[in-house]
Amino acid sequence: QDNTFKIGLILPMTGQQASTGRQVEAAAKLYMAQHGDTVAGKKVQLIVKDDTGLPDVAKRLAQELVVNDKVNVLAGFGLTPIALAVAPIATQSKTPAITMAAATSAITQASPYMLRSSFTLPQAAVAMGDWAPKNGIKSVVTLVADYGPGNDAEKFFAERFELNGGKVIEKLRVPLRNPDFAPFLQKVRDAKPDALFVFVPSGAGAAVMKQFLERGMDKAGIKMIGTGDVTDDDQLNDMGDGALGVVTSHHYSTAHPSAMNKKFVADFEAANKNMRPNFMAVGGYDGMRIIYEALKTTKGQGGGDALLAAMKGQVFESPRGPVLIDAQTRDITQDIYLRKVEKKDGQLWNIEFDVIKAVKDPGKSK
Amino acid sequence: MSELLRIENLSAGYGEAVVLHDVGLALGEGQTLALLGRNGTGKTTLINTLAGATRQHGGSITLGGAALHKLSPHLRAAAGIGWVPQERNIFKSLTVHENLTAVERPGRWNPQRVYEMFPRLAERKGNLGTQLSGGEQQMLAVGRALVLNPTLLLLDEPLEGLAPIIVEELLRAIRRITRDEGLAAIIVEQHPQAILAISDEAVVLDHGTVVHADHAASLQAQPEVLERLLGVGR
Amino acid sequence: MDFRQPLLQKARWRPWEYALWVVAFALPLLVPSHALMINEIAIVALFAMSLDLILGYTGIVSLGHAAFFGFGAYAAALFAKHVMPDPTIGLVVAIALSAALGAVASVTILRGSDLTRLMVTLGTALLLLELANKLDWLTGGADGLQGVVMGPVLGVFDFDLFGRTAAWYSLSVLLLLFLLMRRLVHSPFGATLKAIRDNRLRAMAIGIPVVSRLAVIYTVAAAVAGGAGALLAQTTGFASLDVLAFDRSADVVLMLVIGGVGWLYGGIAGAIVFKLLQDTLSTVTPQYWMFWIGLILVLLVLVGRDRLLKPWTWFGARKAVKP
Amino acid sequence: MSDIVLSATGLVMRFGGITATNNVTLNLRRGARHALIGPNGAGKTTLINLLTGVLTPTEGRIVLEGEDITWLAPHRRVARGMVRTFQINQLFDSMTPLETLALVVSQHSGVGAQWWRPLGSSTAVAERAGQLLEQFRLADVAWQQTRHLAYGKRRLLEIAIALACEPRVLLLDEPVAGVPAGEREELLETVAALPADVSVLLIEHDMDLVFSFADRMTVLVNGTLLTEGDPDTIANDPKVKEVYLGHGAAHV
Amino acid sequence: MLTILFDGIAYGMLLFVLAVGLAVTLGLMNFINLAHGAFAMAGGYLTVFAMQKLGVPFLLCLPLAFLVVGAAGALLERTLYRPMYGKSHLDQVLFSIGLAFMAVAAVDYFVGSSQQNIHLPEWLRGRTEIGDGALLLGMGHYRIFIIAVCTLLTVVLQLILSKTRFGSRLRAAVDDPRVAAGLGINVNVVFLLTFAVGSGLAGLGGALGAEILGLDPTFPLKYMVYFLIVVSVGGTSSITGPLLAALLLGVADVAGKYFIPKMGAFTVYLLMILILMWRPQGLFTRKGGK
Ligand SMILES: Nc1ncnc2c1ncn2[C@@H]1O[C@H](COP(=O)(O)OP(=O)(O)OP(=O)(O)O)[C@@H](O)[C@H]1O
Ligand SMILES: Nc1ncnc2c1ncn2[C@@H]1O[C@H](COP(=O)(O)OP(=O)(O)OP(=O)(O)O)[C@@H](O)[C@H]1O
Ligand SMILES: [Mg+2]
Ligand SMILES: [Mg+2]
Repeated sequence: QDNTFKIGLILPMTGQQASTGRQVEAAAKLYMAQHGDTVAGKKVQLIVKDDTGLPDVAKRLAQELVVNDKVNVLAGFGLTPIALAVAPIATQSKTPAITMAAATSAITQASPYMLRSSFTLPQAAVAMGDWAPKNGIKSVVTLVADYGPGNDAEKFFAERFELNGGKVIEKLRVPLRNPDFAPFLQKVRDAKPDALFVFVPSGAGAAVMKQFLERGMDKAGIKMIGTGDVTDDDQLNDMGDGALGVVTSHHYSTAHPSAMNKKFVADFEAANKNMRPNFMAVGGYDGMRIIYEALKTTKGQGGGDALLAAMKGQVFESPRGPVLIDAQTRDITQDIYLRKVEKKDGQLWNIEFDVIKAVKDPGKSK
Repeated sequence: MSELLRIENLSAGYGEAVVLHDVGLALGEGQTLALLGRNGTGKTTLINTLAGATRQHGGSITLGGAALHKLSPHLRAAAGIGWVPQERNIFKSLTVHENLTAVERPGRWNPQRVYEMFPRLAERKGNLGTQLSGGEQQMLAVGRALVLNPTLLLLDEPLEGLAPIIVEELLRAIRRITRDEGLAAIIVEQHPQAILAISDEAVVLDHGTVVHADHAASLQAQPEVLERLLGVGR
Repeated sequence: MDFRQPLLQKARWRPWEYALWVVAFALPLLVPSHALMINEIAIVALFAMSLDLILGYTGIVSLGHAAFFGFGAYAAALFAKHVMPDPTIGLVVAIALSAALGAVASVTILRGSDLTRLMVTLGTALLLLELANKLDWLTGGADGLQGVVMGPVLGVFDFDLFGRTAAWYSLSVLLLLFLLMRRLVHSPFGATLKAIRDNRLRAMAIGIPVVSRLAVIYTVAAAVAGGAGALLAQTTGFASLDVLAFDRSADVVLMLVIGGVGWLYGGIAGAIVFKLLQDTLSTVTPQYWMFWIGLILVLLVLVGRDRLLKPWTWFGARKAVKP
Repeated sequence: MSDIVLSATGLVMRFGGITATNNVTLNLRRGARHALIGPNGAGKTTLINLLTGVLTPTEGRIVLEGEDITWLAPHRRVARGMVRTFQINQLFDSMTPLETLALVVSQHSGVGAQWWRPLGSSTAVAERAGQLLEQFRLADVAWQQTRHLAYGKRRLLEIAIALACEPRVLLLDEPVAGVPAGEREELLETVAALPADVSVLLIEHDMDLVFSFADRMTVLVNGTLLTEGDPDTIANDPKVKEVYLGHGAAHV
Repeated sequence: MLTILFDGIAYGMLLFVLAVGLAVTLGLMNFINLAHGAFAMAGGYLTVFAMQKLGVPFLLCLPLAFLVVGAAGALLERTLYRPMYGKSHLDQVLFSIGLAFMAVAAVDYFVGSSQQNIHLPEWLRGRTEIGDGALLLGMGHYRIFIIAVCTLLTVVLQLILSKTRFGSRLRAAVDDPRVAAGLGINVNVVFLLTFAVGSGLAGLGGALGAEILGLDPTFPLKYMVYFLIVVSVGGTSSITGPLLAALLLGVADVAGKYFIPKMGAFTVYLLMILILMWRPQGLFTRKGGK
């Protein structure tokens, strides 16, 4: 009993966001397989719970994990409201909580025990806002899914883009469950911008891409740019050649050319057939790393506060590149890459061609 | 005249409940049988059993030499049963015309002839079943059974709700059809007098068993028996 | 012959009912580790019962009952955040507001077939959801409404991390509203609802004001659903868009039908069965629990609710034939 | 003129192309035993539907006890004492006859909207319901679900419901259809025995019953009023014979 | 402008193919089959696999999806669905949503939860534009194809229902199965055929729609609401009703989102509620149907 170290992983395993849960869980398990399940003399145990996408369920699960299972760390959280719902539990019970997937800026401010191993949308969006004007894109229409992350992406991209002298002609928001993108894309086409900036949840990316091509928008001289969610590595291969040439900004690509990443990808694919690790997976993987290292540092002694202290300020090499857990904001500071979809060995990849170093979450700086 | 219908040792009912016990009767071709009895004695149940709409527990039914009780309901129509259910059960989402054509089988009777017999229906051809007046629904139910071109017509209180003048006509028509076209019929009625006059045979049910079977004419001549069996003597 | 006793028989409390409630209130003590689950079940049971008022007793199908649940949740959360943190007052306010919304929305369900009602109610809930999404300055939009701090219940009992206060609070509200609803369904008023369900034409022809009865019961159901939503918001300390979502409405219909409609305890039974199943299955197989829930639903209908719950009838001899 | 309880003037009802009621005027006297006859599809049921508010007339006016009720909601007409039965049974299938009658009686003794006391808590209500059950021979099936009753019993319940409403004006649409010959008279006698100031309008195709019951008759044909008069005049009217009664002796 | 109209029509037509099977089972058979989307999903996955693994050409996949899913529907009808007809609507909801849940989880288990993509043949991928300025009409070839298939389908279905007795026999069997059987209608066969065709149509719809709507295991639940909207607004007594409703909704949705994107999904829901309150039986019911 005393010798176990429990991690409560709250993830969406069914429903719309199921693939997020799948990636994070697979990566977390991979990390444990690679690094063993005994750390500082403690046996690490992973308890996975399906939050079904409901914050109240997630909150109850978190509460039960803390009270009944006595977990040492909470982690996971596929959606912003879920992370926010769990935050008070983390505070009350002094349990460190690691957001491995959700990407709104505000999450880490909701509790002093909340850290992040994923990314924030502003990080990615701002990078694109810097890159685009320098590369011949002067006017843009934004098209984002109408929910938290989408609104964040729109806001931060547009601000930075206009600051750099670009012009946002129109801001479109599409409902989350939108069956047909035709009217929005037609509107974009009629507005004739240099590029279309897209943020939609990963599943819908393919649909947008297809209809973008079908509408002949590339031929009309409109480029497609966005944050990395649109060209999700997990889906990319299925999107077909239409995706070629799409430029996105993101913190992780499966094709990231580092030895560490190569091993990560190879091991991941070996353990999970038909799955490519995407940015969700790397969030889960690094989250586990943070927990393991904190456990080593504290030698299994001390409670949540000790763990938290050991988590803050970690600097390490991730499959995505160098990262730092900012001790002050508990948020992640990382490199953001600009990538272009290219074909290699008959498969599509997000190939990185530019990098903006050590990007802090811009949401915090204001 | 050869035998058309023979029922032996029939017991039937609904679900687990048995309503008819050991019922037996026989009917010749082109004959008309009046089925009488107080309320709730099982007249409708007997008619429905012939049509295959109840649960049969035992006994046999032969129609023209074929074992009717072995057939599933929809095949009984092909075997020659034409059913007018007590509650008429007009198909409510079909028009009058569709009610007829949906079940029609080739033979002497077709919708056209039904319209000739009930001109009222011809005027309402395009109306939905539920938009008919009570009497019109009754006419349609009879017409619907006729276009099946049956050899045995089962009429469960067919006169209910019809205007006297139509009742007269219908009785005459039934008489004519049975005589000229060789159709046999079983008619359930609340008015024994009206129906005995056009029937050949009569059967009285009580508590699910046959308590009296006779020629219609002789039963009609014995008002005291009617009084005893049915509680009406007129 | 005395016809009064048999009429009153139905409304009488049975011994097992007392036992049930005693056990329910003892549960947070008996299994303190599951107090949160008990709280959640009490809330959805109340929600399911409110649906039963319109679905089971009046025959109005609704796939949008979450509209009121969610409205109550937001009302309670906003009240606590902006006006005062007292839970009981917040609850009453939320119930009153939900009732008002129900009264307005009742115009949509007065006419039409099952399918029409299904869609109109669904549409109403979806509209409300969109609205809550758009009004993000008020509701927090997709991120949910944060920063709700609840005061102690009755000024004495603080909400604890173990969820015991929450469980007792919700159970008490459940019992209170249950008592009212139980009265209602056994009264002449309740009987007129069943009459409307069975045969609207005849109900009108014996002088029942059908339209106003429908409006009243829809309002009551909305109020109770709003109360359930308020409990959720108060005991979890936040409200987010999913309280209005389609899945909420669909789940509560499932629960109610599992437990049996037209029987207030059906809501409770369904809530218990559904939530426990979901919880156990999703612990055992987080990815594929839906399959097993689906299978159970299918079996439930195929085998029959009664037979499934009474295994001894599976092999028993057929009932003796009565003459 | 206050002798007229219910009066309909110039009623017209069209269904699409069909004119089911064509300029019908009908007056019902207080305490009348009035019969409405006519061929199938003449518009009798439609007329009742208009009077009770199930349908709203295309044209015309309906006055009950001196008050225009043409636009009044159906349930309010019931509250004013106008009650009907249906040609096709309209019952509350999931309730028992006892519950049904208790409900109807409650509704009419003004406690229909009461929600805090159980149905039947009022002794008067339970007694009246029991009385009706006995009167209509439903006492032995009082606890069975209505949906499982035999047709004849359902028919009796249909009429019992109407009487439970304490009608001042009673409209009966073929009340005895499906009731066996022996019991028909008895049933109509129950109706005839209603207090003398209750007015009854009866639709029926069984001429024996109609002539023994009615003191006045109206004949409707094709939606139009053919004639009105006392039973003898009607019985001997050649037009009525031609379109409705027939000449034969099918009904003795 | 014209392009928007065109896109709306194509979208409406697509909704129609997806919902028409439901209109058949729900409208004509009065059976609430919430697993309808699962049949559509089956058609979609079948197409993806036939194309990717077996190299079957897309055009051939469509009839294949119809037939295979139809056959599966027939099998399920015989084994599972038949006892459901007599049950209450609520039991039907419970049962069919249970099936949908099982389908969702099963597909997830066997195929995985990620989005599947259909790779259309080249000739369906292009786009034709005529006119210019306000009258510019841009037509995606795939959308033209959808419109063509749907038109054909509508005509065929309409002919079957109006020119044969099948339609009226079916409705008779639904109205009163006991009496219909007693009057010589083989109720079981009628239902079996109808159900098979209904699920076949769903399969076809899924195959056609996967390209535009996307395809993942949550498909049956995600779009169920849309199917129900089409059927309820269209009324359940004919084929043309849902068609017109689908077109109306398609055009309204597309136009609404184009001209007032802020309204988002409001347009469709509001339209539906207003229509249903105005005509509770649906916009296009059989005349006189009460
Ligand atoms: N669907 C049913 N389920 C169970 N019992 C039934 C059903 N229908 C009828 N019965 C019972 O069967 C018995 C016979 O009913 P049936 O309808 O055959 O009588 P009937 O002679 O036709 O009466 P009526 O003159 O009223 O039409 C009655 O006691 C009735 O209660
Ligand atoms: N909703 C409707 N739509 C169209 N036509 C209708 C509708 N209701 C009734 N009708 C027609 O109006 C006419 C009058 O019907 P009504 O039911 O009043 O006749 P009735 O005099 O009661 O006849 P019966 O003696 O047969 O009951 C009938 O021809 C009927 O077809
Ligand atoms: Mg009978
Ligand atoms: Mg009539």
